[in-house]
Amino acid sequence: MADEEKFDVIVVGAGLAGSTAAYVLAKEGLQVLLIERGRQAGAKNMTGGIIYSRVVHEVFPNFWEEAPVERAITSYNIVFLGENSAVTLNLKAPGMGKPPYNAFSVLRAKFDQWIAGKAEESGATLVTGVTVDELVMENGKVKGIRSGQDELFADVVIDAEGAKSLLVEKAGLRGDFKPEDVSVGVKELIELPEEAINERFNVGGGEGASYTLVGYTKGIAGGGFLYTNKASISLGIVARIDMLAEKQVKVHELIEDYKLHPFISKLIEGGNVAEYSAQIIHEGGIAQVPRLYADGFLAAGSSACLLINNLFTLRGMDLAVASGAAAAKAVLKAKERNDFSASSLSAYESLLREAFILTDMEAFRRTPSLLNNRRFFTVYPDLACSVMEELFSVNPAPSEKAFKVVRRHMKGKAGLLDVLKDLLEVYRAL
Amino acid sequence: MEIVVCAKYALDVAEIKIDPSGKPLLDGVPRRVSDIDKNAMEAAVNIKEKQGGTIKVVCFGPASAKEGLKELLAMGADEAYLVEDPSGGMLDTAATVEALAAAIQKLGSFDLILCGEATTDGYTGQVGPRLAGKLGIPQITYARNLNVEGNSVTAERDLEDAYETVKAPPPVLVSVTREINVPRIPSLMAILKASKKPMTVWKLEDLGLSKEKLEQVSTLRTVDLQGFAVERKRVIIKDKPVEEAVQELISYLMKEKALGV
Amino acid sequence: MSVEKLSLDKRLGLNKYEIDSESHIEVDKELCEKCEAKPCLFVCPAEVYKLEDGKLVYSYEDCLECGTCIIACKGMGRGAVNWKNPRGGFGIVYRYG
Amino acid sequence: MAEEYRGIMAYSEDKDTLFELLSKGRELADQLQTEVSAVLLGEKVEAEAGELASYGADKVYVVESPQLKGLLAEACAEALQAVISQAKPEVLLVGATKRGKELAPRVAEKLGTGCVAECVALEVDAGSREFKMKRVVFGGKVSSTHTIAGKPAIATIPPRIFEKKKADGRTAETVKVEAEISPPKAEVVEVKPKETAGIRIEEAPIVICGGRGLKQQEDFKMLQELAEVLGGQVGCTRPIAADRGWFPEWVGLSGKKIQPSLYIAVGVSGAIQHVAGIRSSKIVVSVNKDADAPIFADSDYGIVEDLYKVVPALTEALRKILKK
Repeated sequence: MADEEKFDVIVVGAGLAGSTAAYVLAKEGLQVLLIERGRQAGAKNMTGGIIYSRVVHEVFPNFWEEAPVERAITSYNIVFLGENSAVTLNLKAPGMGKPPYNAFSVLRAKFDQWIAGKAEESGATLVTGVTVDELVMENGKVKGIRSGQDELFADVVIDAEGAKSLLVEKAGLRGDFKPEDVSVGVKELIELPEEAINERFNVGGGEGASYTLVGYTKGIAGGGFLYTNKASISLGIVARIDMLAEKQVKVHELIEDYKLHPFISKLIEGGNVAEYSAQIIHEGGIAQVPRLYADGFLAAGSSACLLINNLFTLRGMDLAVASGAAAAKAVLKAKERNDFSASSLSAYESLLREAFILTDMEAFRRTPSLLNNRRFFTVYPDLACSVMEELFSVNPAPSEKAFKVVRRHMKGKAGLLDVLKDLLEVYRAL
Repeated sequence: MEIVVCAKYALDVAEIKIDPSGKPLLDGVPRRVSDIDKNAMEAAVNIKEKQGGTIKVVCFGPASAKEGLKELLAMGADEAYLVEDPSGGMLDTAATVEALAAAIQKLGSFDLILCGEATTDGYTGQVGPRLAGKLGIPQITYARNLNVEGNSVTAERDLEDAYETVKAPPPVLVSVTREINVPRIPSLMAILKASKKPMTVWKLEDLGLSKEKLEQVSTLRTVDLQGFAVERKRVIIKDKPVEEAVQELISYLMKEKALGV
Repeated sequence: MSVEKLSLDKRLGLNKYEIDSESHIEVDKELCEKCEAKPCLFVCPAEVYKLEDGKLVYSYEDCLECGTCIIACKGMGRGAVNWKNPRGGFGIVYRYG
Repeated sequence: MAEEYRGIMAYSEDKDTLFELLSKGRELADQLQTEVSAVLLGEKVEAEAGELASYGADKVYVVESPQLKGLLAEACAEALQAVISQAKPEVLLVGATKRGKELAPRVAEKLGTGCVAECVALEVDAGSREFKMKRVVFGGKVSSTHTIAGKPAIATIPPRIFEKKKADGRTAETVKVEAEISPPKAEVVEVKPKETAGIRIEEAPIVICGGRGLKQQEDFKMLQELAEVLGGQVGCTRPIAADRGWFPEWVGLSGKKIQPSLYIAVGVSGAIQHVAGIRSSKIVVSVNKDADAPIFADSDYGIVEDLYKVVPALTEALRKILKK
């Protein structure tokens, strides 16, 4: 039985990283088993982001023609939320609404089924509704997986189980996550008619908007996001776990407060909440990335903490696809040598560099510390709003020069020196 | 023992939405194996484990029902048969039984037919008794336990006010309740093994039937579907002496005829 | 038309769950009782963990399987929460995600 | 062909249900200007015929046979089939007890007609003589209305859907039907009556559910008393069973899903997973001293008050009214 069921590769998790790895490997003729614990692929997945197109296009050329994407993002916004007002930086980029596109909004329950379907089409065996409990180890080497009473063996196990990365921990590749390195994101999926979205967000059919929201989080490091899907809006908030616990703030209440902010409520008005979801997000950047490989083992996607947050964009899904492909290529190389040891699989790391994943993460290695600077979430969004408000209000009083207004509003909240230091920090980080 | 399990790939009722006008939205509702049919499959597997035999699972439903049949194969069925329903689920239980009976007869001899007491979507509970009637075999419905010994099938029926033990010689049809067992969750190995088990898809014509024939036996017409908005009345009694509050509650309940008086 | 806040219960009620009769969460009661911080009470986006008469109770049925509690409990509490993935197919089922 | 079928026929082995069906049948028959008949099946049942007239029966068909011992579906179906081919009613109402629910479809199959299971409302159009039968489907979310093209139209009707009404001064003609009934292949080996406490909570018409508001296990006796007076069952919420271990099973999405006609939540806060398990209850009553408890939003009637005061008072008051 066990011999008959020996696979070349077992992939844990039919999300973006896992399905991509399985797809690439099966296409090359390897016997691949792709195991998903949800009833179907995507059942356990949620995203607070958009998927950047370029990297995905490399693995699945012109994927937008068949994949269930929601909208091509052509309007990019950064919004600083004050108490009652908002300052918005907006990029309108109609060019990004054409192939090869820049980014799409997606809903994972659908998108992941598509990509898992691609893996199946290419010959991978997809098994859903099965939880992998343990790795089977022998002398420190990964030999397979255990699910309930069943043990199944493979030359390599690719772990793509997602952000909790329980197997990576069990493989001894990472220590405990620190609450200050991890945020929890919650999201509400708000249904709105397609036409209402086109009109409200001033986008053409098939085009959409993305918003990165800063401020209005009760001083908790984090922020919000809002994306347009075809006939719904994804509204979410991300907050650091340590700060939530310290300040005893509940993230599910933060998002409700958020909905009442005039800037946001105008965008979601009349919509019906259809789903409430949550997920953790690794904010530690490159420093948090665990060892990516061991004997007979590779970690990909958010299981390997691959995520880039440069304050403007949050990239996770395209990194998942790219790392899944890189993991597959590393296995293919190892297969040529018939050597699945850690050193043989270490090619994975250079492949991740070639795909600019680790290099990009290194480039933004300082951004996580920005998240430690509370002024970015408390003082500056308010400051931006109140200064702009004053500059644009016309009062029967003598006008001040803009810089003076800024100074006055800063009083007691942030010193000039702080601001200069913070600007330098931003400059270095980005 | 030759066992046939009848299973439905039923609408997932949790996924049925009601539109603002009160009409249920049934297009595109995902399906799943009706829960109680899994109890029937578990009962079949338990018998097979004790005394050997074969388990064939038969389903009348859409092509997508293959997904559900895979699950039942993984639970322990040996062979799966799908009779494709060309009507999109518009036929009544008489048509279902016509198709199931034809399929079962084509499979040859059997000792025991097992099914759930009812399906989780329509919940008519008619297919079992109709099928037994059509095949002219005895039926034991609402079985909360089941024993096969030698040449007899014994089951304890869960009736309103009594447990009734009924014995019958094969071939017999037994419908089971949820209480009879806890259906197993297929293991990884079982799922992998199941992917190699035979699954046969039959068109009605393969069974000597036709869509017209089924439409003819299907005499039930659905003239209206209306969603319920379960809005509670939310009558709250407060700041009153206990006796008074209790009396007020009782008078509401009597008006609602909720007390049987 | 104005936007209204939704209670957490309402929101959880919108979700689809396949509920297992077995809990995938276990809490070491002794360790938990020694924990003063009880970060789980604040960080869980589904408020799975609650205090009742000073004792921690948890309703695993509501779990969104994000993993926040594991990190908070280990990092800021006593590591009393033992969380594993629900059995295959059980737990939250996202329809949109 | 279809014109041959006339009249309303009712059958249930449960007397009260049969009276209810006859009462409803009378109403329909008056509308259609036709007859109501009742069916009695058993080894020796003719004596029971007299009583049926007073609920509206014009005729009582009696089938007596040793084969009908134990009321096995195989035999009852044959007997009922024989009555129907003789009497040719346009509609057959069968009490939706479990025996009725397994009998009606078997008969329908034999006669090649349709059956609406667990019908909760029944109307007839006097002109077209078409019966509209309503039932609840999709886990209580949707009501569907059906007509049946076959003859007779058959419906099973749960107990207590229709009121039983005495129609005094009527007499009914008793018609004995000689039916050839094959000996049933199944046989009843044993019948164990259920104790009231043995009724499954999913089937209990009334459920009293205790929540975290109850301070100790003994306090459930108080709920038990209320349940006895009402003829219901006691259940609990998950924390009571899972955290405190006072009960083996609980009501809720992860436990028992129930659909009683009356559900009384005592000291239950109303967590969403619990409420989802009682959603199909007809009437929800809650008692909780916390006016903000979410359960009140999911209740038809609520009393904001200490349960330790309300429950004994309610039990006493109901005992007087229900004379128990």
